[in-house]
Amino acid sequence: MKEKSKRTKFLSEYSYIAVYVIILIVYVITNHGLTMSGFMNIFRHSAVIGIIGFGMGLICLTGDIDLSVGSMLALVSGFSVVIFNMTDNILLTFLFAVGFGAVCGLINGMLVGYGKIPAFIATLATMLIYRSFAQYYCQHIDKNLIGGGSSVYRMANANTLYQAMYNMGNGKVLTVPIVGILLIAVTIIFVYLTTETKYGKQIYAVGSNAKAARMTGIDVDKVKVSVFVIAGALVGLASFVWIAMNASADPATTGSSYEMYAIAAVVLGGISMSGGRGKMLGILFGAMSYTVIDKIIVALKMDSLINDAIKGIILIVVIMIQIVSPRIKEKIQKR
Amino acid sequence: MKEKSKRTKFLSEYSYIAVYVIILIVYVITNHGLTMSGFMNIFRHSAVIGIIGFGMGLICLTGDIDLSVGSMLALVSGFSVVIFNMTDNILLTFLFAVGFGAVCGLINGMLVGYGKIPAFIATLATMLIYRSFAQYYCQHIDKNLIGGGSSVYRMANANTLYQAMYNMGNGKVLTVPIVGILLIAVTIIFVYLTTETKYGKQIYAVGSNAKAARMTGIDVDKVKVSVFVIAGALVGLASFVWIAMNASADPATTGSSYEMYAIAAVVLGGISMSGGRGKMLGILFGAMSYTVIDKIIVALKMDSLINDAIKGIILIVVIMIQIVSPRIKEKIQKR
Amino acid sequence: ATESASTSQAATEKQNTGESENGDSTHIYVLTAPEDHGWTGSVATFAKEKIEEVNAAGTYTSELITSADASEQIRNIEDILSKGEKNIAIVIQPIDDTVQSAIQQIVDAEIPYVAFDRIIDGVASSAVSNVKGDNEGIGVAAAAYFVSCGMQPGDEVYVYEGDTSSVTTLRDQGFKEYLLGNAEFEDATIEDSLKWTEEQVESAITYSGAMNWSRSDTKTAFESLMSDAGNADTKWFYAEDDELAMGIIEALNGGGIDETTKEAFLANQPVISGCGGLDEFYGMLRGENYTELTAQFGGLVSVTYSPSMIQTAIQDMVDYLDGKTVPQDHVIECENVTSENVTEYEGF
Amino acid sequence: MIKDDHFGRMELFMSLLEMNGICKSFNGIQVLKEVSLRVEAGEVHALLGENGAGKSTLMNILTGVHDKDAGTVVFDGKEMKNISVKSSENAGIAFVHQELNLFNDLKVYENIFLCREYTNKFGKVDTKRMIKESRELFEELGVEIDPEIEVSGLTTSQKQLLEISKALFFKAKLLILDEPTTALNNSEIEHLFHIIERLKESGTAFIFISHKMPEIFRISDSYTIFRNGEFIDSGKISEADTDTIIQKMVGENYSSGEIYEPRQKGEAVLKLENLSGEGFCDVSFEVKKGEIIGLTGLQGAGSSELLQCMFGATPAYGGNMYVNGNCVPHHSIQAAMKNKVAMLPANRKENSVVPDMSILENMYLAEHVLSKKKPCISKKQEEKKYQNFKDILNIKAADSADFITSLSGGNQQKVFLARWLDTDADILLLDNPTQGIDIGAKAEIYRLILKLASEGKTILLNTLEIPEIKKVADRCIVFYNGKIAGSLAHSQIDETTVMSYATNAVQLEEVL
Ligand SMILES: Nc1ncnc2c1ncn2[C@@H]1O[C@H](COP(=O)(O)OP(=O)(O)OP(=O)(O)O)[C@@H](O)[C@H]1O
Ligand SMILES: Nc1ncnc2c1ncn2[C@@H]1O[C@H](COP(=O)(O)OP(=O)(O)OP(=O)(O)O)[C@@H](O)[C@H]1O
Ligand SMILES: [Mg+2]
Ligand SMILES: [Mg+2]
Repeated sequence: MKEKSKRTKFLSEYSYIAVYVIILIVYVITNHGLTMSGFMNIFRHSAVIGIIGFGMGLICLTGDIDLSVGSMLALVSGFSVVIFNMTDNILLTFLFAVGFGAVCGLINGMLVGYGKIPAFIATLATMLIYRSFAQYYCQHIDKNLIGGGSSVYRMANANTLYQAMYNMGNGKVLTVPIVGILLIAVTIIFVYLTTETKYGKQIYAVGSNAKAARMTGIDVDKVKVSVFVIAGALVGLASFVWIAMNASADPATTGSSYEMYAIAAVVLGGISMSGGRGKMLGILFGAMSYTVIDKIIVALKMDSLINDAIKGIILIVVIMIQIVSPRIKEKIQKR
Repeated sequence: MKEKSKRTKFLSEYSYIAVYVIILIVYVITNHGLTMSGFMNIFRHSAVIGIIGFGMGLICLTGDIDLSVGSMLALVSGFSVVIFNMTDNILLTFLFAVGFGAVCGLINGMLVGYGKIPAFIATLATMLIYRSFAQYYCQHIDKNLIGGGSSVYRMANANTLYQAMYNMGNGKVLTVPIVGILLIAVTIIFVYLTTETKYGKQIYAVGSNAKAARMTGIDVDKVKVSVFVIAGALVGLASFVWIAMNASADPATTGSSYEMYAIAAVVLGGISMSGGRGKMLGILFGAMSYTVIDKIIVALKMDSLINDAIKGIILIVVIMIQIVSPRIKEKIQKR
Repeated sequence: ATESASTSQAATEKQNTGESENGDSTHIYVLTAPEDHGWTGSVATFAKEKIEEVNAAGTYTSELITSADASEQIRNIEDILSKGEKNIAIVIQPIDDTVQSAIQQIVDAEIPYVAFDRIIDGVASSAVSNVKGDNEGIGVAAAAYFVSCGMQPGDEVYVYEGDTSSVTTLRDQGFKEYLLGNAEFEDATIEDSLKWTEEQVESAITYSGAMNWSRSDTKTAFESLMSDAGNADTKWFYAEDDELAMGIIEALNGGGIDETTKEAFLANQPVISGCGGLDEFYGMLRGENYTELTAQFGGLVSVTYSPSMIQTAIQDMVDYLDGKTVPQDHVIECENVTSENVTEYEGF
Repeated sequence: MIKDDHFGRMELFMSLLEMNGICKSFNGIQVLKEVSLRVEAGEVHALLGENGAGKSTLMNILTGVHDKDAGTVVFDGKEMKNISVKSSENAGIAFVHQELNLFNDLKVYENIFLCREYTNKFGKVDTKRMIKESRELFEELGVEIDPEIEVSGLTTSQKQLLEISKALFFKAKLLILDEPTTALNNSEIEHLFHIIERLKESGTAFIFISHKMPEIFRISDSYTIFRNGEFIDSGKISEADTDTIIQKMVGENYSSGEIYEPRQKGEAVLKLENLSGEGFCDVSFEVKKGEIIGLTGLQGAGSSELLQCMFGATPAYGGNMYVNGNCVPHHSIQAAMKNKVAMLPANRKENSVVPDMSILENMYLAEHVLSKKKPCISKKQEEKKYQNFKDILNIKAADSADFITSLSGGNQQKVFLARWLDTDADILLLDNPTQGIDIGAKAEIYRLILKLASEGKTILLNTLEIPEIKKVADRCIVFYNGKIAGSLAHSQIDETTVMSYATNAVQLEEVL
């Protein structure tokens, strides 16, 4: 009896893994097999959205949302390109990206935590602001700083470290892409942060019952601000990954709709949008599931106008499997 | 004391009106005056988003969200054009629009209410699906049915009632636009529905405390489904208004980002996104405020790339005024 | 509608002369699409440049209004009209066909306007001029280039689409129409022996769906496509924008594709087309970058579709207000830019 | 209740409610084992048992909140199958839950009439009539609540009164009151009992769940006792006595003797100087190290608000609080905690329960705030400490990793007590700490409080149960209308004296 209930618990808590495996199998079938590098590409292509997803996940755990992550990606990666072009220094670029991301996150956090503006509208506003800045400065900055491009921030390939940077974004260690390793590292850090630290527990408490959390001495506003800052820093990290992978950032298109993708990854990873429930590990699988769904659509070669419908239906089916299956199992077990 | 507290209460409950007036004044100044027809345009231009906003507002009152409203507008208005072209009958077109909208809303509602899928992800999926269908059928339907246009659903102006329909969307009664009158009518209905009916109280109860609502015997799932259906029907009504105003619907662009605008209108109208709090009357003012913000930006004649930043900043300032001002007043009054 | 068009033309002429009498300078509103990807962004940039020029010249004043979507554009037009200003003129890039009703209001208010990029049939006849780059022409030109590179009826073609709007539809259509023998490129249709059948067009062409005009989306999608080694056989890649084409190039340059698949793909001597005039793409044609890669291609082309056409549109309006005659149908033909003629073109 | 139809004769012989062989398991753990319950029309039936005995669960089954695994329910002569909240309500059962189930965003009268609004023939709700009848209801029940304000503005006790009023308003055949008096004072309780008696005469039956023995003997006619999910006994109250009932509940002998002993007290460690805040003003007093102070007063007296303000949960308008001579900044819980002040708040569900977290995590949250210098968690150590508290407080829980919401109300309360004991605070502010705790455990907690005090902890205990104060407090401070009305030494504490101060019958003599 006890054993059985443990297995059900596992299935209901880790159903995102089951879901990922199912999606992966569908992909392998529709794609007529999958090579090693095809498999590794899933990691590569999940890296940016996965890293952003962890930040979004923390925010969702506190019961908020951040719509500005995509615009922030455009702004931070654009400015990071400028810093790279100016300094020709990878470490400085990295520090700038993470730091600037954290500052953008701090602005969101202050609006939500101390300004008491609903997160949805506060980050909708900063979503407009950040992208607008990214686009404006791209046009109003010395052309050399944006690598000579007219409407894109481009890494100057004259820089001595250009190739090193590009290799970081596109290279592999043995067969594993470097950015994939980074994604795994971020996963480990955030799983640890949320399960093994006091701060992690406070995040859950704030999302679960903010009033009770406050009465235990947790500084609820500070926790809210802090998750936005962390999410911003992660967007900064993702920006660094982005420019290493793409060598440029287009302020108009980079990261557009990424807030939706990130949220989809978070929800596919089993995190509740009303706060307090879910596991960080889920986000890794959620992001990969989302990536694979896109790949399935490429592999299906349907009429392009119907692609989005297919994607929507897959999303619903997947979430259904994830949400409904543990409930059905529970019912069956009861009989 | 009592008098004073009543005034504060009024200010905090109806701060959206104050905010609207402030925005309007800013507009009149930046626009160097405002003609009567310019003022009436505010109604006209708020009609579609306002009508959609009431549906979104009901959904927000229950604590959910609907991201599919914009895509639904594209799908319903596209198909309504087809019905109009087929039947040349305004009443039938109207009934179809509202009915089909309700069906689309029902699908959302079923997924959220009975499927227990988080509203954010369920309606994200249907957002993809509805627009995709709108685009797909536009290409795969008899060209005559879409008025001969290649990628747009166009009302056949050979139809005898074409002009009547167009006049409805663009005409005026005395100086007031017909669609503006419609918007006011919808406002009255929904203010009544939420404040004066049993059903309205249940919506608030569900959003305020779903568990307690269940224990009171409210069929929470049914209420959730019903608000999505009503929201769908309202999108249907908005679709009818849309085609009457524009005589066509472009499945790729009609209603895109309208979910954001509608939510912005709802929040500007003082409705809490976590459910249970807010007034329908606020949405009328919220929608008009949002419309006027757009107009201010045009009047400001800034660099177009910085427009969105200005808009974001205005949004934050406006929400700040609305949220913070009653709190400050309360504090001052206490001393 | 045609009736009102002709009367309005008469009216605008009247206004035109009236303007020169009282000397009030006409204000030209320029309304463009959102600056949401490289090409439309450049339209706005070029427009701003031209507007500065017009303002500097002093005869007329001008301003730019970009709109996020069609209904916002409609609202902006209605607000302009509601001011009831005299002596205004409008240059508009309609975001989609729903803007027709608003343009009709412009016509009804007897204000001269130039339509740019998207020509809406219902009101085209009442415009001062319709300046359009030829979206269908892009597809036609790309198809013609592929055929000149040896594409046979029924060859697999992969199309990278920017979005799913009507622009894309037109670019798709041109491509098909040329292959079917219904469209001309440089005054010639496809040779009968190379003509495709309807079935071939339906079955051999695969469309990507929306790449959001984004290079990185295309890069990711191309890497995914190549994870199925079977797709390495595809030789013909029609990207409907230079940014998208660059995504393919970067994917081939990066580490996301199996070496064996990549070799097989390049062994086919793939042919890639872009469109727009991105200077980075022209750099490849000039042999400045990605030379190792482009050397293995069977062909590389960028179809012209310059955002600087907006300047032509504004100039048409200025010419009209100056009293010069302006051709109503102002189509700017598409041309194929290859390594041979790239020196004659300027990228953006 | 004899009806004229042909079922009438049957009803003469059948009880109003008969529950038989009810079984219920949560996650494979059986919490109700074939229990039965029989309630007659027109009686008050006390349902008794320790924390976690299964009382609330059985009531939840009767009202359709939970599904039963087995057993039958016959109400008013009809078997009820597939009970839903709605169907039990329609059958004439009203339920006041152990935890508050109110809509904070709605107005008071809207809460009362939700789903049962008066409407005219066009479906328009008759707001005026509902407000009027709410006002009449409150007058009848002697409750001072404005029907037109939002529930979020009510105090905990007002909320509980509202819950009860709501249930009383609709003349149900059976009213379930699951620990209805935990936030009420004596006169409110007495008022409630008068109403119960009146309704009883008109045939209404009551199921009354409480851990307060005097109440049970005061109001009930018969009783049923559960232990560990099993039916133990039932009978007439008139034929039973307190000790045997307690013995049956707890399962062992239980001594209810005097446990208070005078202790040596130290220096003054806590000092209030003209502290004012929402609901109280100009409060000044001093507390010595190791002292136990009982605070009490009628509804609206402000003692609960005072504790909240002292803990920094609400802003102060003026005055100061000193701990060991340090002035503690206002409105900062962190600052209070740094000064080794802890507070167990009233209204468990809103202020204490973190529903998505486990028992262990719930217990540890406050300690984590204090020990944030060490950011990582040591699970083993925490588990060890938890087991210790589990033994001391007799917490009935299967696994520390289970959700807090899987505990019975009383056991949850014990976890929250442990939450604050675990912080090693020197000054404990306990607001109604034994809310919902059973009689056996209560005695343990009183002993614990006395032990803590003798170890040098200072304790402020706000409660409405004067016997509770009598058991532990060295001194009792009585509040009236936001001000201190009187201060009584241990020997002076008794119900009548306290009440005379609380009702302002005696004016303040000595200034503290
Ligand atoms: N939702 C639940 N999930 C798991 N276990 C539960 C749940 N609800 C109650 N239990 C368990 O059922 C048992 C009975 O709980 P119940 O709430 O009925 O006790 P009670 O008699 O009302 O106690 P108290 O006097 O403390 O309120 C307890 O052991 C409790 O842990
Ligand atoms: N959030 C609030 N908003 C407005 N007034 C409040 C609020 N909380 C408490 N009050 C008011 O403060 C006064 C004291 O409150 P309260 O009844 O809780 O005192 P108390 O001593 O704790 O009484 P009891 O212990 O009987 O609950 C009351 O008049 C109450 O209406
Ligand atoms: Mg209980
Ligand atoms: Mg109180």
